[in-house]
Amino acid sequence: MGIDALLIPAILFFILGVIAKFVDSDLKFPDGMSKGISIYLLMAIGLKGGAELGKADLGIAVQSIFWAIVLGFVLPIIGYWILRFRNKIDSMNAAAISAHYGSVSAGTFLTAIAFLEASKIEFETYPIIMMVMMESPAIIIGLVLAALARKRLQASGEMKTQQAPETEWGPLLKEAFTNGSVLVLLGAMFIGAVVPPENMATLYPFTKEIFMGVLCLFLLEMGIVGAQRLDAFKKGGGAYLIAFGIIMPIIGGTIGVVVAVSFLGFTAGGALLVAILSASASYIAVPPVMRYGVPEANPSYYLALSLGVTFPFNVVIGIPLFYNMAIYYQGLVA
Amino acid sequence: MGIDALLIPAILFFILGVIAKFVDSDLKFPDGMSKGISIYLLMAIGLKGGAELGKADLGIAVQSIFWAIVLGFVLPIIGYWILRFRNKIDSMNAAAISAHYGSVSAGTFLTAIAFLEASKIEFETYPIIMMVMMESPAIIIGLVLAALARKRLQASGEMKTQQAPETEWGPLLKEAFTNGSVLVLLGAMFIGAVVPPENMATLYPFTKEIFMGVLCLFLLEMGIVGAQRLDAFKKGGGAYLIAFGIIMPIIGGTIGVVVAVSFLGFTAGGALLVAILSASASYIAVPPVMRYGVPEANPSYYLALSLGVTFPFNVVIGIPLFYNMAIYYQGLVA
Amino acid sequence: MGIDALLIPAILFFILGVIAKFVDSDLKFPDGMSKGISIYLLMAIGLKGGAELGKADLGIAVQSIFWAIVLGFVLPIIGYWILRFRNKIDSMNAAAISAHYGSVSAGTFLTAIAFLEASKIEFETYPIIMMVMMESPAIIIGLVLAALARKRLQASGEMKTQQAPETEWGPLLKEAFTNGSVLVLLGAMFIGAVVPPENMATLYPFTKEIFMGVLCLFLLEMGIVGAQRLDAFKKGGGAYLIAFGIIMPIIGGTIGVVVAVSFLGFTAGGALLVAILSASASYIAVPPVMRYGVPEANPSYYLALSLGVTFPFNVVIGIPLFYNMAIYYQGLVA
Amino acid sequence: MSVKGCTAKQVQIIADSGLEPRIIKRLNKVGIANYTVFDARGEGDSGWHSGQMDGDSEVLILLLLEEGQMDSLKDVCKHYLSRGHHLTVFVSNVEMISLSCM
Amino acid sequence: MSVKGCTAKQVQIIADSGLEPRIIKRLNKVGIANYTVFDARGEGDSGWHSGQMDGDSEVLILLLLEEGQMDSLKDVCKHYLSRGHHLTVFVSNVEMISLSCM
Amino acid sequence: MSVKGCTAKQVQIIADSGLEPRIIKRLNKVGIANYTVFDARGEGDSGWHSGQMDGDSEVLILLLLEEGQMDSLKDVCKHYLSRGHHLTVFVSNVEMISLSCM
Ligand SMILES: Nc1ncnc2c1ncn2[C@@H]1O[C@H](COP(=O)(O)O)[C@@H](O)[C@H]1O
Ligand SMILES: Nc1ncnc2c1ncn2[C@@H]1O[C@H](COP(=O)(O)O)[C@@H](O)[C@H]1O
Ligand SMILES: Nc1ncnc2c1ncn2[C@@H]1O[C@H](COP(=O)(O)O)[C@@H](O)[C@H]1O
Ligand code: NA
Ligand code: NA
Ligand code: NA
Repeated sequence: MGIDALLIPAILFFILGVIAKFVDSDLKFPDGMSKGISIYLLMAIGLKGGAELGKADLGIAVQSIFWAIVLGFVLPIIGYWILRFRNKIDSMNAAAISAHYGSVSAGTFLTAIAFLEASKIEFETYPIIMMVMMESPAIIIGLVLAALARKRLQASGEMKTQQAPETEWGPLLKEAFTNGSVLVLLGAMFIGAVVPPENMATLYPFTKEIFMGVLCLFLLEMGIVGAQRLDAFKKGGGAYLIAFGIIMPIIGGTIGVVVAVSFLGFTAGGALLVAILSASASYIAVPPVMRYGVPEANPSYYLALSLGVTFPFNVVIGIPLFYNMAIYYQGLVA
Repeated sequence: MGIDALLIPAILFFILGVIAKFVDSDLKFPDGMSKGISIYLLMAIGLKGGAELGKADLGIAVQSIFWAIVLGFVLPIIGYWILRFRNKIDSMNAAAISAHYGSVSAGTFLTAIAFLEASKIEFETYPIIMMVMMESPAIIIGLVLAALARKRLQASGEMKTQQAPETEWGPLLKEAFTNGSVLVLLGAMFIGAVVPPENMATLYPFTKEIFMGVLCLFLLEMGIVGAQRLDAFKKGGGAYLIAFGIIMPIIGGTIGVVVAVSFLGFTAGGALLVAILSASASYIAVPPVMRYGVPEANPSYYLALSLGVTFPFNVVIGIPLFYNMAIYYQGLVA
Repeated sequence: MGIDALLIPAILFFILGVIAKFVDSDLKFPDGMSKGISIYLLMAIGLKGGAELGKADLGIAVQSIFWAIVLGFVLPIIGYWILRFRNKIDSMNAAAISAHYGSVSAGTFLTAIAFLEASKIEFETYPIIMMVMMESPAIIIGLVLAALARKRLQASGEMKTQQAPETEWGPLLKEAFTNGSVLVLLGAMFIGAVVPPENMATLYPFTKEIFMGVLCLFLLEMGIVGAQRLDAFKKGGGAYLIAFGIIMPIIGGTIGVVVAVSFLGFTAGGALLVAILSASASYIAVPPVMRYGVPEANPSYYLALSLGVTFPFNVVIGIPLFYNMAIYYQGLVA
Repeated sequence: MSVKGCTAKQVQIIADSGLEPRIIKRLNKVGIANYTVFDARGEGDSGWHSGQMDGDSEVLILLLLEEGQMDSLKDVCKHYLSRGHHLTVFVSNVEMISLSCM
Repeated sequence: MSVKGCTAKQVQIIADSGLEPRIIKRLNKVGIANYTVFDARGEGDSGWHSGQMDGDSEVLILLLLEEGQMDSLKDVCKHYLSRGHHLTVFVSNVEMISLSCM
Repeated sequence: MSVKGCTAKQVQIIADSGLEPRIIKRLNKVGIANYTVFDARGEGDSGWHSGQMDGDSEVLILLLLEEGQMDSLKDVCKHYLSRGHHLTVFVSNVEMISLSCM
């Protein structure tokens, strides 16, 4: 399974991108390309999720959403707690980083789907709904953690009151719910759910058939971008952070497997997807909000972690790992 | 029919884009993306039109072209006359704006085709040829109206002769016929007509199958761009202009229906397409020419009108309206 | 055959691009578009080559690679010799230009494949492997020729030692092997070879089915870019260079036909592809290396030649010419 | 309102692209309505903006201001800088070329 | 021709992107052959250029000129400005760093 | 390190985009870590950079430097210029707007 997983084109293209960076190749995507492909991928996955939603069991759907929100709130708190352990990472950076881990990476999620489809493994589609639901809670928790930390720092005199940005709750909360990727996902899901299947079918050549190919191109770019990000650790002793970027997805993925199997009754395929939602860290929706809402944190850290460490870890190791974990855990609880 | 029309994915994605802007989302397409998609759409529709041209009845084709040119000349004059009514809009802005309404919006036209295909309604393909023919006359009329107005203003002393740009007829006329969108449309149409069908077929997965999906992506972007444009009216009392942006397409569409049914003998489907050609306002080919040829006019006005008012009106209301109008009128004259 | 070749959509779109430039149209692709499409084309052709490699005869594959490397080393030397004939072109420009002709143009190669597929002519796929092999040797020879010329100029006192850039062999050689297009081609080829066919199939709608359509869009852009480049000759008497841009591909193509038929035993289809590899000049991989490695040369010359002269020559005349040459030569040696 | 005089202050603001709409709204409120924006990438004390993704791009906002507008500008900058946002702002003097200044 | 001296006039022209080829052709005619162009978006008295579509983008043309070329430049600007086109043009002094100026 | 003082040298370097990573690496070595980059196209004595393809684009690198860093900068420029590379480099003075300079 381990080696098999690596023979999935999407993952190989990701590795190609990483290699390109390590041999210091001049391979570079034009500026707008990955932004454009991201919108396409979100649109495609949203439409797919919406179409499935029509056939969904309302009970399980509601439970999935419930657990998605729980994960979105709980994971960043766990992350924060680990980062703050023995004061390793200052509280503002810890708040900003952990928000990323409560949210999700659509790219990783789609790679997991590619893995399941290539391996002809069945999976539930409720995780697509869960993905939409997990973007916002983590953002809110991240902002709350930062606001609390700021209060503490002010009280202790470490931060001057004048310096301290008041959290502009209104605009930031709004942003948690209206940022581009949430909107495209939600909108496409709604469209996928209300449009009659015959009308939908004309979109499939674009949204389904060429999907895997486009994903490969995207992962090639993500490989380059992710590997580039690692440079950020050269400057400061990032050992603790790098360890976090590997341990946190393992914890998240494990929790995801348990939730999916024990509480939602998913198959191993569906459990992998929930695990990946939990294990992955956002690199599109959350960074802009944290930049604005927690300007004290260093964006290099959270971008390097989510793109340079956790993304590659999940794509190359996490996906087969969590799938095997799900099978093992299913055996355990059965 | 009204609600049904709204269940066409392309239109729903347009509305999603409008919503994105109104909730002030940060959703943004990369800079080159809509330019690139525009070229693709023009290429695809041109090839389709060209392939049909081979099978076309020469008599009807010639008549269609004749009427396209007539519409291209007459519509801007009607528009100018309405805008100048009681001196509401100054003559330079009136000239520039009305040129846009004599020309066409390929995006609206393609949405109308999506509507017909989703509703399984037959339609003639002559309107694709008409679309190419309607770009240039309106530009010429707009420049002529501006030149006449300039003469009048100079005669009355309202504009200093030194200030007044002489219309550089040569380059501007050339531009009316060689601007990018006319060229891609004409070129693709020619290619579609001369290449043997077997050779054409290898292009269809790109130009036909993924077409509807790409159109959805395009309309999502157009929704954002259109809604953004409305801000232009916040600054100056645009009530009269906004009213024009709705009344003018209704007049144009009605004339289009009459021409299509009474003079060209088209079905309701084909009549919808002629109506949309007449009702829609250019936002790609005409603005650059007017910027250069009528620098006295304010680009905010014509872009806000064609993108912010008339495009959404046609996509959401105009398409079902004109289709029903065509059916009603056919009953009337039958 | 001549006229038939022109009825291939890809070639017609190229001509449309050339026309657009000559009528001075404002048609322009957004900045990143052709860069993005290039990556797509290299990925698609690499995957195709890799998939074929699995079925390849190892003996012929090794021979193909051998001859590719020979051509990559020999062609730039021939080119250099012609350019230096009677001292027409100074040695630094001659070195830089000839490196382009030893390398290959993927766009021309793909157009040749489009020609063969449209004409339903069989062809060997070994040339795809040859293409990858031909990028680097030419770059090395170009740098060596420049370094030798520099030594000579210094010895003769025409170039001050202080002025003369030492060739940074390390980084430049690395670049010859790690530049973006080599890497995407090699990587995709590797992926195409190792991934089991069932897993590959999900990529085909993207990499195979829409391929021809994307190629048309690319050639439209290349037509514009190529024609624009011709302006460079307006400034200096480029007659000798323009002649070179036509004679060199004829020489290269002829050598390619001989190698393919006599040494590799290819059919006329495969021979056309080898001829085009030999006849075409790089415009993606080589220019950046020459800019950096031979800064004394004028980039206008090599870009104008490869994009403005040789690319159009090959696409419009070279492809049918070399195909007929291959058939004729096969008759001769049979 | 465009610059009226024949000299102006050329202000350049480098900021995360997410700040662009916010800064422009705030400039508008203090009466600075005209601006030009360029996409950029770069590196500073707060790390590297690759320009490859939405949360990772920056912009340069160019403003031509009259001397009298500089205080308003400084207020806007102070608003962001005092909240810890990373703005790199610098000013120089330029001469305008316009019909009335030739 | 590149700047010869060790100081130069840095001229910046903001214009609708449709004017770019025209301005450059006209600059060429008066002997100004070297230029650098940046894509831009922005807002001015003539409304908003979103940069999203072809008819709705603008550019900044950067020119390094010798003092003696300024008159030619002004002629080109006057040509457009007097016809009502929206050019925003401003000038400052720069020092060149080149082998001969170090 | 960001500019500390309230005035700075604004250095602009126009170069082939292939030189961008090389120049930045070399600037880093001499202690110039902060920079901003813009994509550009243009024409010079070495021909036309259309900006349409990878080997045919250029960039403007903007540096805000302290007076004391100018010598390091000049060394980096000399390295490239003396090897025949086409760098167009020019410098002007700017005032910084920052919390400590207001
Ligand atoms: N000294 C400098 N020269 C040029 N650009 C700078 C400089 N300092 C900061 N910047 C730009 O401003 C952004 C934010 O800087 P910082 O606040 O230092 O993180 C960077 O990403 C750079 O693009
Ligand atoms: N004061 C200013 N500061 C910065 N950019 C300006 C200013 N005024 C005009 N511009 C730019 O010049 C373009 C045309 O300006 P206008 O002629 O005022 O419409 C605008 O879209 C801006 O990009
Ligand atoms: N006088 C100038 N004004 C503006 N940009 C210039 C000038 N000279 C050179 N450049 C820029 O620098 C690049 C290289 O110039 P060159 O070394 O003359 O080939 C050109 O492509 C232009 O983008
Ligand atoms: Na997560
Ligand atoms: Na119309
Ligand atoms: Na060759």
